[in-house]
Parts: sequence; C-alpha cells; structure tokens
Amino acid sequence: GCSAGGGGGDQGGGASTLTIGTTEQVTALDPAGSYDNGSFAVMNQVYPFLLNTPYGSPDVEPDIAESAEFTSDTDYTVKLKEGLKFANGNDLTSSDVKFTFDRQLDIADPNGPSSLLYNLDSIETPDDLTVVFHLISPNDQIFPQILSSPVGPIVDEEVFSADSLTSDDDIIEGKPFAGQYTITSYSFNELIAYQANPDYEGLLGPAETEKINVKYYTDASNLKLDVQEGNIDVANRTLSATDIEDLRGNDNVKVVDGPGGEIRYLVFNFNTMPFGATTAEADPAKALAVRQAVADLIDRDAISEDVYKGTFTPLYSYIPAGLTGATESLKGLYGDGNGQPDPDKAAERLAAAGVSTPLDISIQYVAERYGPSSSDEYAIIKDNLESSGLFKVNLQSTEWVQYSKDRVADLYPAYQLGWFPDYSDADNYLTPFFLTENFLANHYDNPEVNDLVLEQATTADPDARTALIEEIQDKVAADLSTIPYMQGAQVAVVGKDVSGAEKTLDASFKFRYAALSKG
Amino acid sequence: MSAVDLTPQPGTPAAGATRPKSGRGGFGRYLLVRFLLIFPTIFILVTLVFFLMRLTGDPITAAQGGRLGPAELEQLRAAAGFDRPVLVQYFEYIGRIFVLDFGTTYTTNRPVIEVLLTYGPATFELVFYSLIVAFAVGIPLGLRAAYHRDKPEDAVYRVLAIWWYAVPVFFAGLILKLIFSVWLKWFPVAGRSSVASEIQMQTLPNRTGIYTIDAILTGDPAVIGDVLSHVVLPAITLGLLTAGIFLRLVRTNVIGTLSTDYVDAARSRGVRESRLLRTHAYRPALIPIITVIGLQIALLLGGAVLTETTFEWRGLGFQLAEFLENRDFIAVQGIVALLAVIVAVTNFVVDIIAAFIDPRVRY
Amino acid sequence: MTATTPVATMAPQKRRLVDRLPVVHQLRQSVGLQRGMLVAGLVMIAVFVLSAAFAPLIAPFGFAQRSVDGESFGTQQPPSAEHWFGTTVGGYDVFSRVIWGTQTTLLVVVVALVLSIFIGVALGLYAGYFGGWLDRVLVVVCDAIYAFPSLLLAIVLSIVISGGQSNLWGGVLAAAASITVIYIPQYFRVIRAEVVRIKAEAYVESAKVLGASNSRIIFRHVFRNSTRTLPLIITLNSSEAILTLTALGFLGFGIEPTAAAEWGYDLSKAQSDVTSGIWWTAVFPGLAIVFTVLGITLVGESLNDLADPRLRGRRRVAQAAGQVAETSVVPGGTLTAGPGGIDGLEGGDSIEQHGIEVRP
Amino acid sequence: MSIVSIERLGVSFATDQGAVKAVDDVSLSVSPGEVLAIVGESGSGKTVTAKTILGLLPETATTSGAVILSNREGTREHDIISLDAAGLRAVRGTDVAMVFQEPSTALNPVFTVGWQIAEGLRAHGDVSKAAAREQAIDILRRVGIPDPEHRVDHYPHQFSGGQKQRIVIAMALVLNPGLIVADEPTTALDVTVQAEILDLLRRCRDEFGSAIVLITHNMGVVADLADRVAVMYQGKVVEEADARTLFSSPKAEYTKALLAAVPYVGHGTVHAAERAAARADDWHDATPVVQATGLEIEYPGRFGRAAFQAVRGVDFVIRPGEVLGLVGESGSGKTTIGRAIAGLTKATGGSLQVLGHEMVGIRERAFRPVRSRIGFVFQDPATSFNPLLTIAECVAEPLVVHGRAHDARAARARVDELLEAVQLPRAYGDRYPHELSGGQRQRASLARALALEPELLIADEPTSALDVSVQARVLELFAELQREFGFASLFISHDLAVVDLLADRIAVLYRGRLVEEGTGAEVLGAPEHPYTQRLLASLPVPDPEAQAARREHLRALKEAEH
Ligand SMILES: Nc1ncnc2c1ncn2[C@@H]1O[C@H](COP(=O)(O)OP(=O)(O)OP(=O)(O)O)[C@@H](O)[C@H]1O
Ligand SMILES: Nc1ncnc2c1ncn2[C@@H]1O[C@H](COP(=O)(O)OP(=O)(O)OP(=O)(O)O)[C@@H](O)[C@H]1O
Ligand SMILES: [Mg+2]
Ligand SMILES: [Mg+2]
Repeated sequence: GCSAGGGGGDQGGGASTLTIGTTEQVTALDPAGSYDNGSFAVMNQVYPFLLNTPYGSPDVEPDIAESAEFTSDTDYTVKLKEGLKFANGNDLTSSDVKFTFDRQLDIADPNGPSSLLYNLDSIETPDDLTVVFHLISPNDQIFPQILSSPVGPIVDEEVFSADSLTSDDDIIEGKPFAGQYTITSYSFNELIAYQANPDYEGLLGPAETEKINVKYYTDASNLKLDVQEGNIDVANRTLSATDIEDLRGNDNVKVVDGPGGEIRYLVFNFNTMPFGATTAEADPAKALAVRQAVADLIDRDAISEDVYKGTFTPLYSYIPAGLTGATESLKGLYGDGNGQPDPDKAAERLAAAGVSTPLDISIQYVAERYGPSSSDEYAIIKDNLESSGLFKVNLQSTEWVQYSKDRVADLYPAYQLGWFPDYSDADNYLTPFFLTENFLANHYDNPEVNDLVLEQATTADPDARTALIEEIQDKVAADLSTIPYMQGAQVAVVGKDVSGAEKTLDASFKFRYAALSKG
Repeated sequence: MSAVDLTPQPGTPAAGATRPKSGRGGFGRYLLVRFLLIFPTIFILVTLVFFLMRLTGDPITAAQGGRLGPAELEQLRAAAGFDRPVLVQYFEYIGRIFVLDFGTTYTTNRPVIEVLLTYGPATFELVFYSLIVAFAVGIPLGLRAAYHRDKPEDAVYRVLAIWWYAVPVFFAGLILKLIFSVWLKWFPVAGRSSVASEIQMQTLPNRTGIYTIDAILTGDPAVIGDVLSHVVLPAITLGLLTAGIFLRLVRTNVIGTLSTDYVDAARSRGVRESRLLRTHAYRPALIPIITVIGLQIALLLGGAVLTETTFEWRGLGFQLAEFLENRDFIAVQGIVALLAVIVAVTNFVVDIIAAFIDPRVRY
Repeated sequence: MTATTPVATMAPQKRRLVDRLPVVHQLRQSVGLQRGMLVAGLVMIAVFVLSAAFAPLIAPFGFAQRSVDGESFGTQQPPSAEHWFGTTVGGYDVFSRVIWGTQTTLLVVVVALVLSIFIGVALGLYAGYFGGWLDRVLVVVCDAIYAFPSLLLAIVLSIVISGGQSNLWGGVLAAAASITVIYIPQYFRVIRAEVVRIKAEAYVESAKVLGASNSRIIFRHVFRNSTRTLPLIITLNSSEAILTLTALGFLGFGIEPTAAAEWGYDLSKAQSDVTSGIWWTAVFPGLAIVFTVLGITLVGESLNDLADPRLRGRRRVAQAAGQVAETSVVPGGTLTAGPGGIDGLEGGDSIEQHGIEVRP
Repeated sequence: MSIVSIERLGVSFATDQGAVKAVDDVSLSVSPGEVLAIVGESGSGKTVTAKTILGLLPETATTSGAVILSNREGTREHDIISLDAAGLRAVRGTDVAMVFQEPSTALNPVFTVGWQIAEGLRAHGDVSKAAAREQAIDILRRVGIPDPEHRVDHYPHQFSGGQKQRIVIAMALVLNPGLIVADEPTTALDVTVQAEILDLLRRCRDEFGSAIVLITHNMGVVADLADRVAVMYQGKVVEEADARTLFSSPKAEYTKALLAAVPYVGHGTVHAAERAAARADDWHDATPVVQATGLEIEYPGRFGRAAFQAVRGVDFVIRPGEVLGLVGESGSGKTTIGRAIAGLTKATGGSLQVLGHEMVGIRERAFRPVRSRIGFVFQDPATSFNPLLTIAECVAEPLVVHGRAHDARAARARVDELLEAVQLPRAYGDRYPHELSGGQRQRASLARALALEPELLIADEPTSALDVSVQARVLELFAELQREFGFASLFISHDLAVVDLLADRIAVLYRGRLVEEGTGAEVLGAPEHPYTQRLLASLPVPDPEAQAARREHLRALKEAEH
C-alpha cells in the first residue's frame, strides 16, 4: 500500500536492478586515502586489480593482467592485457599502474594502506603494457597477494592527483573506473548506484545484474527490517546474530553463509601477564601454564552458539579454516583434545607449574569495535575461567582509541583483538603477529618462529610453503602468544529470488556485486 | 538532549534582570552586544573541544590501532604533526580559523565546510518537521491542560508529556517503526528517501540537501510523497519528545498569566473564558515560553543524535558522534563551531521574536 | 492567648519542623489530583529506591549470573517460572538485571547530583555575589557549554575521565561526571540568578549595613535562601541523568555488563531482539527507565506546582459561612498581636516559607 | 432603588492553613450616582466584598448570601452569587465595572491600550473594529489622555502611572455601567497624581452618573470623594454612615480609633518646637553627623547607556540627636540619599561626610568599622529579615558581626532587652519573620537597627507598608526611642504628615534636587517652592469640609500654574 519505502528492487527496470544494504561505512573512494572494509568493498566493484582472487578460491590470479610472475628474485613483472580502458575513455596503461603505486608511497596517508607496500622498492615501465616491480627482499610470495589488497586498485593518472588525495566528487566526475561496475550516482554513505561496466574483461567476467544500488545503514535493525520487508534485496554485513537467526526462519529471505576471514583472539602480554617478565614473580614456565590453562578452559562452542548463533564458528588455530595451510593446532593441545574445555586438565597444569589458585587475572575487551556481542563473548569467557575455580577474572571493557593506546603501552595483561585480513593468504595471519617486531607488541619473541615466518614468505614452492605454515602454527600453539578462538562467517541475507550470493561469499572475503542476480 | 526547563532561566535574555527596560537605542545596542557574544562563545567552545579532543587520542590510533604496532603508529602520528606541542597545534588551528579555514577532515578527507553543508540541511530538516509536530501538539494541549488544570484531562496530558520525554528516543523509534512500518506498512522503516527518489534527486544540478525542497525541485509528485513519508516517523519521535517539553512549559506559564490582574481585569469586562485563555493569557505567557523554546531548538540541532541514528538520518549530530569516535579533531571542531553559531544565532533570533511579542522591549 | 505563654512560642516551632522537611511539607499541602500525582511519583521513587537498597534480597540471581548450579540459563528464553522476565541475548536473567539496574541508576544519579550541585552552587554563589569579570567569564563559558550537544559532551568526557573504561566505578563515574559537567552550567545559572536577586533583597542589604563580612553574608544570608529552586532542578536533572546514562549505554559507552546492570545498556543490546519478536529483553528495562523517570518527574512537577501559590490547588471549603473560625483579621494596631494571626496576609509573599519558588 | 444590594454576604477561602473566613454577614447597598466608600484596615474584607460584586472570586472561595445587581436603567436584576458563567460575563462590563488598585498590573503589557478598551466593547456586542476604536479614542479623551488619536495605539508601559490609572478607569467607563467598583484606585500613586484621579472619579459620578464603590484605607480620600462610608473590621461592617456624620461623630470603637490614628499635617510642629527649645545653645556648632555639600549620585547606565543622575547637588546637614525628615514624590531620590549615607550606593560627586568619613570614593574596608555606628530601618519590614533566621537571630546579627557577642545564643540577653525596648514580648524572638505581623516586624527591625546604639539612624519609609493604625503605633515608638537613645536620624517618607510628626527639620526633594528645607513650621506652614505648595495642597485631609475647601485651593493653584 503506502509503503513508498526503500523499494528500488521493483522499480526501474525489473530484474536488472538490485538493491543491497549494508551497515559498513565508506571513508573515501581514493584508494590512497582509505584502509577499511567499507571503502574497500566499493573499490572492489569499480577499480581494476592487476591480480585478483577468482570466485571460490583464496589464491590470486591475473585480473586485468595478461600474466604476472617473478622474472628475477626481486623483480615481479606484470603484463597488462591490451586495449584496457577506463570508463571515461582514458587508456589504462603501465603508466597508470606505476602512477598508482608511486602515489600511494608518495602520499603515504595515515588513513591509507601504503604500509602494505613495505617490500616495494621501485617500478619500471619498459612499455605500455609491462610493469616491473622491483622488490626489496627477494622471492616475496606475498607480493602478488598485496596487489589484490586495498593498496592494489589501479587508478587513472589523468583523474587522480599524484601527491594528494583526490576527493570523492572529483572521482565520481572523472569516472576512472575499470572494474566490473562504474558508479553513476553517489551520495556519501547514503547511496551508491552502480552500472555494469561493459568494458571490463578481467578475471571475474561480466556482471550478472545491470544496475546495483547500495544503501548505507547506520543501524543494523533498520537493515534487518528492510530486508525482511523486501525493501532491499540483499543485506550484507553486518546483521546481529539474533537478526540472522530470526531471518533464517523467515520464508521471504534466504540466509547465505560463507567462510569468513575475520578472527577473534585473546592476546597475552608476555611482560605483564601473571608471572610475566616484568612482574614481581616473573616465571616463564608459570606464565605458560597460565596461558595453557586459559586455553584449556575457553568453551568455543558456547560462544559460537549462545552468542553468535553460528555466525561465528570455533577457531582452533591462527589461520582460519578455508585458507591454504590452515590447521587445528590448538584442538589437540588444549582442552579435552576435541575442542571442548577441560577444567581438570587446566587445574593439573597450574598445579604442576606451582601456580596457586584461584589466580587473579585482568582481561580487557573493546566495547563496540568488534560488534555488539563482545560483551557477551567475554561474559562467557569470564564464566568459563571462573567456574573452574582457577581464576578470578577482572573483566573490563574500554573504548577503542584508548584501548589501542593502552594495549601497546603494556597496560593490559590479556586482551581481546580481532583481525580482518588485507588479502586472503595465511601470511597475513602470521607475519603481523609472530615476528619479533609485531603489531601486537606483546613481547612474544621466539627466534625460531621468527625465522620460519620469514622463510615461508619467500618459499616459492607451494607445498613446502604450506608445510612451513603448518609448522609455525604448531609452534605458536605451543607458546600461546595468543589464543585464537572464533572465526567469523560471511553472512548475506538475500530475497527469495536472488541468486549468486553463494558464489561470492568465498575465501577471497570480497563481496562482489557482479555475482548477484535476481529473478 | 537537555533538561526540560519549565522555568525561564533567569540568566536568559528574556528575564527582566538582563533586559533593558525601555528606551530606544538601548535595545539595538543590547542586540549588538548579544550578537558580539556569539564570537567568544564559539571561541570558548572550539578551545574547549580542541583540548578535550587531544586528551582522547588521535585519528591515527583510531583508524590503525588494530593493525599497526606502536612504532609505526608513532611514525604516522609524527608525519601528521600530532607529536608537536599541543599549544603549537592549537595556535595553528586558531590561526586558520581566523581566515575561516576550517580544514579538511582526517578520516574522510573532505573539507569541513562541505561536511557542514551536507549534514546541516539534514538536521535542519529533521528539526524543522519535529518542531511542527512539537508546536502542533505541545501548544494546544498545553493550553488545554492549563485551562482544565487539576482536572483529569490535565493529568492525562501531563502524564503523556512526561511519558514522551521519559521513553528513550531509540526505543520509542523502534516501537514506532515496528507498528507503522512493519505491521501497518504506512511508512518506510528509515532513511530520508527511497533509492529511486534519491537517484532522481541526485540528477538535480544544484541540490540543496533539504530533501523536501529537492523533491519539489524534481517536480515529481511521487518523489515528494516519498520524501514526506520518510519524514513522518522521525518527526513524530523527536517531535513528541519536544512536544512534551512545550506542553509543560505552556501549561505552567499560562496558568501563571491566568492568575494575573490583567486577566482578571479583562474578565471583569466580560471577555469570554476561551478568549481569555487564547489571547489575554497566552500572548504574555509566550515571552518566557519563546525563550525556553529557543534554547530547546538550539539543543535539538545538536541533540538529535539518537533520532538520527535510529532513523538513518545522517545529520550533524550523528555525524559528530561518528567523527568523535574516529577522533577526527578537525571535523569535530568544525561541527561544534557551527553548532555554537547556530545556538547563538537562535538565541539572538529568539530575543528579537520575544521583543516583537513584548512591546516593553521593542519600544 | 498571649504571646508569652509557652504554647504560643511552641506552636510555630512545631510547624517549623514539618515545614523544613521539603517533600513532607508539600505533601501535606497538596490536595486532589495534585496530591495524587505527587503521591504517585513518591511511590514510584520509593519503589525505585527500595529496589536499589534491597536488590540482593529481591533479585533471584546476580546481575552477571548466567547459570545456576552449572546449568546455563540459556539465551533469549521467554518469561517463565524461573525467569519471570525471560533471559537476555547474553544469557542473563532479565528480572534480576532490572532489579540490580536500580542500584547503578541510583548511584549515577546520586554521584552526578552531588558533584554538580557542589560545584554548580559554589560557582553560582561566587559569581552571583561578587560579579565582576570572573562572573562574566563564567556566564559565557557556561552558555558555551550549554551550546554543546550534551550527549556528545558526555561521550567526550566519559572518554577523558575514565579512559573509556567501563568497570562499575569507571562507568558510573564517567557517566556521572559527564552529566555533572552538563548540569553545572544549569545549577550555576539558577543559583547565580537567585543570588543576584537575593543580593538586592533588603535583608542582604541590611546585613551589609551591619558591616557583616562577605563570607558571612554569603553563607548565612545568601546561600540558604538561594537554594529554593534546587528540589525542582534536582528532579529534572535526575531524570536527565538517567536518560543520559541510557543514551551513553546505547552509544556503547555504557557500563560493562559483568560490572553492573544498566538499563540503557540492556535496552540497546535488545534492539535487534525486538525486531525478531523477542520483546521481553527490551520491554522490561525500557519500562524501568520510563517508570523511574516518570516518578521523578511527577514529583518534580508537583513540587513546582505546589511551590507556586498560583499553581497550587487547595481543598475546597464546603460550607460557606458560619463554621469557619475568624482567622481572617489582622489585629493591626495592638502591640500584642496574637501569634500567627497574620500568617500569609501581608505582602502576599508567604511563599517565603516554602521550599521552592518558581515563577513562570 | 439601589444599583447593587449586598445581603448577608459571607465568603470563605480554602488556604494552606485551612479555611479562612474573609467576609462575614455583610449587608450593603449603593444607590445610583452615589459614592460609597468602604474603609477598614488591611485584610478586613474590603477587596473580597468588592470582587464579589463582579463574581470575580477565585475558585478557592465559597460564598453565601446574595448580591443583587441592577443595570443603570433598573430594568433587570441578577443575583451574582447564583449566576452562571455566561450570565456573569454578560453583566460584567455592562452593569458593573472594576478599577484595579495597581494600574500597571491591571493592563496587559503586550496589547495596545486601544485594543484592550475595544476588547471590552467587542465582548458585549457586534461592534466593528473601526467603531470600537472610535469609542476607545473618545473615552480616552474624556478621561483626560492628551492626543488620544495617537496614544490609542500605545502600549501600557508607554504611559505614566497616573495615565495608566486613567486608562483603567476609561476601560471601566466605556460601556457606561451603572456601577464602578474602584479598589484602592490611588494607593499606588503619588499624592499629586492621586488628586487628579480623585477628580476624575468625581467626574465619573457627576458626568456619567455612575455609582461608585470606592475602597480605600486613606481617610483623606474618603473625605474627598465619598457620600457614604462603610467601615469594615474583621470581615464585618461595624459602622455605616453618611461621610460627614462619620467624621464628625464616629460611633464604633474601631472607627474612632481609626480616625484618631490618622496623622494630620501640623500636628508635629508644636512638638518640634519643644525639642528645639530644649537643645543646648552650642548645639548648632556641634560637628554634624552627616553633612552633604553638592552631593551628586549617579547610577551607571547599562549596556553603555548614559548614567542616570538620581541626586543632583544636594546640601544638608544632620546634627547629633536631630531628626531630618526627607520628603518628595516617588523617584525623587530619597532612598538613594539614604543608601549613600549607609554606604550601600556610591556617592559620585560633591561631598558627603558621614560620622567624619568622606563617602565619595571611600572603600568598603575603610567604612566597615563605621557601620556599627549607623542603624538602618528598611521600608519593607517583610523583606528586610532573612526568612530563614529567627527574629532573635536577626536582631543578634549586628552584635555578632561586630564582636559584641560570640553567637546569637550568647547575645540573647541583650536581644531580649532590645525586643522589650521596642515593646515586643521576648518570646517573639523565637519566631520566624513571617510569623509576625507587619507592625511587629517593623518593631523588630527597629530593635535590630538600635542594637549597637548607633549615633545615626536611617529610616527609609519605615511605615509606608503599614496600616494607618499600625503606623501610628510604630511612629509613636520611634519618637519614644529617639528621645531615649538620642540618635540623629534621617527619616524618609513621602507622607508629609508622617514626617511632620517626627522631624525637627524637613527637606523636600524634587527630581533629585533639594527644593526646600526648614523646620516643620516653615516648610509646611509657609511653603515657598511651588512644588511644596502643590504637594501640600494635594494631600487630602480626613475631614470632608476642610477637604472641600482645600480642593478649591488646589484648583486655584493649578490654574495659576497654567
Ligand atoms: N484568594 C484568597 N485566598 C485565601 N484568602 C484570601 C484570598 N483573598 C483574600 N483572602 C483573605 O480574605 C481576607 C480579606 O481580604 P481582602 O483582600 O478583602 O482585604 P482588604 O480589606 O482588601 O485588605 P487590603 O487593605 O490589604 O487590601 C484576608 O484575610 C485575606 O487574607
Ligand atoms: N539601581 C538603580 N539603577 C538605576 N537607577 C536607579 C536605581 N535605583 C534607583 N534608580 C533611579 O533613581 C531615581 C531615584 O530613586 P529612589 O529610589 O532614590 O527614589 P525614591 O525617592 O526613594 O522613590 P520612592 O518614593 O518610590 O521610594 C529613580 O528615578 C530611580 O528610577
Ligand atoms: Mg484590598
Ligand atoms: Mg524609596
């Protein structure tokens, strides 16, 4: 009747238009000025990548490139396809590619992803179709992945500024798009209208649906109501677990799941945790026993079911399932060996190490950063630890920015973090975490692990590399620098008549609108 | 949100103490002083916000704290100049303010002026419609309550007024959505327009950002209807909250004037009771009412955060909260400065309106 | 009756005691609907305060309790015999959390009020009495703070004050302190305005003429007389404190659920429940908020009405003539005027004796 | 036939303290064209009786008896008490109209006076806007508002107090009602303005033929205007008589007491002469307690407006033990001078010596010790006491402040003495200010002012808030105390008769200037300045015959001025 609302799905050309809703936020359309999921989601639709992950696989292949390979230890050479053009008619040549990465490094915006180019030394363009990346350290197996990461979208040198960020308006006006879609109408964080790009001839193939509208929400319950009422066709990121569970029972919509790259883990600060290096009763063995006891006690199933209704699944290793090289190293080592908690084992461990119980331990989590369920998640962990009688938990939550400052200032003995990958390779779950110099700054330092991590990154043979990755996981699982416990699933809720969501909810963790179709 | 001040604040301009009694020129001068007071207000607020914000962290930590280690963060902070002494940063900022350069937001890399021009109209529109609701509901009911004071009818209105005020906005909004959008399907769930209308309005050469006007500019009745239907629920949610405040304000003040000698005098001349209420008692009561309402409007502008969040209404309040969360100093300072200007200007305008109602000030 | 009898001197003192108890006095004055509303409000406040005081006895479970005897409550269970109001998405007992929530709310309200009253009143007294540049600066600063959206100020402050931490005291203090900063300007304004008015009152001038020092004038003459509007503002600000706390909880600056029960936090967590047909997790904390704010506001409004002789209703005199004693007369000229004979007649300003006065 | 007849009226109010009976069994009647004055002390039920005639009592009132109101022609009659709302509305304004006491509060500040007059007309019939405006202009002219065509569009605050009262009267007259009820129509006005309004009311009766119920406690006004007088006391009419009869031979005890309490100009002259005679020879050479030479006092302008000069070049002295009476119309600067002497307002020019200290430019700190030598009695006894302190604490305050006692308790003995000195039983010390009557409070105020046995007492209209009879008692007491303690005093009042009673010398202030100064006999007996003359002539005396003569004199004086 009067529900003039939302619609779009039924208007403007029947099945050729699809409306997607999301609660993610865009910060900027310039790839040099944003490094967040919301912005990257847009870039994935409209910008071309040299390499990209095909549907259904986490591994990268040439996208707008003809070929890409190491031509020497430190030279990675990419050949572009011929006749590439931006939607504005400009040619896409090697010069644009060089421009893209040079400007990332030149601008090095604090909000940008330029830090991902840590291994790029310089770029050479022998001809219009050839790009040679000179790398700093040799045999970097990650570099191809980096080219598909947020730092990888290729931009038009005639539209973008070389030394400063380009505004959204200029980008929309300049149409420097060469991905599966172009943007036809843009209102910041309210609505983006996409139109399929007929000139895209890359890896992913043409778009299924001619027009896509993406509506941005601030409040998940509105997103939920709109998809439930059929006002939008697809709801992607992020509905609450309750909403998803409710929608699973709704006949008007389908809930589609896929593997997720997002993980949750508990970090221990090796200096300040109980018996840590700088505490009065420093004792590495006791500290390890404490970490192990905690690992023994966490009830992953309870968190997964009670809090996340299955939208997060138990994680027993550092690398999420679905990625090449993922193991379940912690499963056998801790708890009852089957992924269930085991208080008796924890008690034994602590007793054996001579730790008197109950032990006071402070755990911090961050209030809203990782979704509204963190508090429930940690209520369960607190429950797990305390009901064993071994721990007395002082649980606190802290606002994000303060949290970020405090955690690296050694203020938190044990704390929550989450990780969303930049690219879908196991390396992205190892290098940042377990090198001696890592972003956690939790004073975990195992030279052996350090060397192994460096080694896998430069091992060209895939099997050898996988073996190394598995070994690293086992080693870290024994040390317990962190305890990983949850892996997110990608969930999209789509209307009955919408198909294709299954296809794009893959281990690339890139939601591609082009896969969706209706009718 | 703000306190429901039923009492005219003696410190506000309408109170006799600070208002010049009469005398031409005095009023003009007074207005000038009031106008000039806008500047220290902005200055104080911006200063306050500047230093408070520096205490809360920086945008770089906010954005990258979950990915980068301390050394890298420090490097980025230094590159952005946040490691310099706060006073240096402060004077630099103030210096730029003086040439009306409000800067560019850190997180979204947009000129603050543009942010204000994008979100200001949204908030303005929401507040405008809420005020219509608030006036349409609050004032007549307030008058009725005053007239039937201490009768059951009065009690009903008063409890209603308090109820509107006591229910948290986000909760009330949710319930309204469930009833009117999900069950009855009368109004859309949230947002400012449907996708189709939004796209149509996007094509306008010079958008105002006030959707009602934009919709009229498109000349398409469907778009106009669509935009208006999106306004209803948020306007009611925020409007009723405000209506509750107005109702109580009107009631108290009108009861006050109803017992004055001049109302008695009018009564002694045989003036009808209803006319006594609507004219003789209401008009003088308006003076304190207007003052508080003015403050209320000013507060609404910045205080509609919850309504804006609940109804996907990207306005200044919501955006401010977002920028705050990201520690986008520049954006926060810019928006706060704008709010300060709006508050000061509203108060200023209210003074002029009050003066038009109160001849003692005008002449 | 002569003035020298003990009875005569006792009489006013007796009434004084009752007069001095603000709410009791007003309760006695009120009639009809006004009394009904005041009583309703007081009852609601009493329920609230009693729940807070006896929460450990009333609540069947702890606020952070998720299981009993190792048996987990289950999440989002509908109301049942064990869980009267059902359980939340976090697996807590809603009824227990609603009850325990009264403690948190009360704590926040009390801390916020105490802080803002002390600071606001002190500043208002000082600025109002001495005036001068400090006064002007304070007025402008307070006006400026007034212009800042209060909820956002609360957010900034909760970050600054507690470093964004949300244990019980961190959360309570942050919420309370941020509310404090918002209300200091209000107390400041009101007290200052009262002080400016009182400063011009003849009794302050007479103290000045006597040569009393400033501090003596402020404390003995100005301070106590300038606090008449406080009860009303206190009730208004208590409601505001509750709503601000709720909103902070909603925006994610609330108190950690294992540290304390907080309605706003529970309500915001229940947002998605409501749209999924799980009504009990939202409705009960929501009603608790409404109930408490309603109670406090009813009392505040009633006090406001009762304080103003023009707004105050009075019991109708049923019988017109005859029975009523002749108290109506001022025994003017005689030196031995009967005690209490002229109560409330002269000057029409008998409001002096009541707790508060609010002129509309 | 009578235009209104009140029969056995009783009125009770519901109050916080329970029921209060305001009017008890009152019967009165007024004939067409007659002026009935109702007098009686404060709270005796005058206003309530008058409001009953219009059915204007608040909801808290209950009434018994009957009030039969007829229209001018005598063609219809209504019992106001039993009339319904519509009926009341119909008679209000047409049959009976009211003139309120405070003209400034009886006019709605946000509407023009023309609109407000027209409002009454339009409430009673189909009058066009233009016609209503015409009538409004006409009536304004007839009550003596100059330039009514123009002034009709002005707002109330643009008129002076006297003009406002004329407008209020115009509103009452515009529908030509048979009866006008005027409740203390001149109390808020200066004597000179009062005389004009009384003239206007007289014209109302003579020209419009309206009957008037005039409520007042000023016997002079009664003598000036009334045909018949009803005296109320404690809610009852204790005496009703023809005006002349009442003044010449009052019957009721209360009436007698009332008349006796009214001060007459000239009564104090003898007494002042006695005192002058009793003074020592070298008294004239004693250092004055206060000496003002060319004293100027300015109030700073707000928002940069020019400063307002309230006192312009005033010279006077007060010698030890002398009472200087200061009179003048409202706003002439009397209070300002008093405050300057007490150091409450800064003297800005000329010189003001107080107890040997130059007040121009003095610092508060330097002046504070001197304060113990000065007492101050405020105009309004109700507000000059801290409502939260007991009388004893208030009176002890000066003793404590100046270190004569440690706290109020320690000072209690002295306080009791003081209270008894002002003839208040000591038990009153335990009461709160609002628990005392006005007269008692004023006495307590005196006690406080005298606590430190000051050399100088400033009394700013100490009796103007009081009833005549109470006023008489306080003045008597003041005189007694002055004799006993021998302080010098500045006695401020606008009432010539009051000043005359107490003062050794009288100074007349007019628009911030001292226009005349001398002994009572000089100033009142043979006034030189035209203003003093007019002031004196405007003062109605409580004697109908004498007042008739004075009225003629005043008219002559005015004509001479023109
Ligand atoms: N609205 C009211 N409620 C309660 N008592 C009232 C009310 N109006 C008048 N009274 C009481 O009725 C009595 C008579 O009051 P009224 O106003 O008639 O006195 P009055 O003779 O006019 O005195 P004054 O000379 O002071 O004006 C007084 O005791 C007064 O307190
Ligand atoms: N605080 C003030 N600021 C500015 N002007 C003032 C102030 N106080 C009094 N005035 C003005 O100074 C003049 C003298 O006032 P003052 O109070 O001395 O008069 P008064 O003779 O005592 O009159 P009244 O008989 O009405 O008490 C008046 O015009 C008054 O308006
Ligand atoms: Mg009276
Ligand atoms: Mg005076």
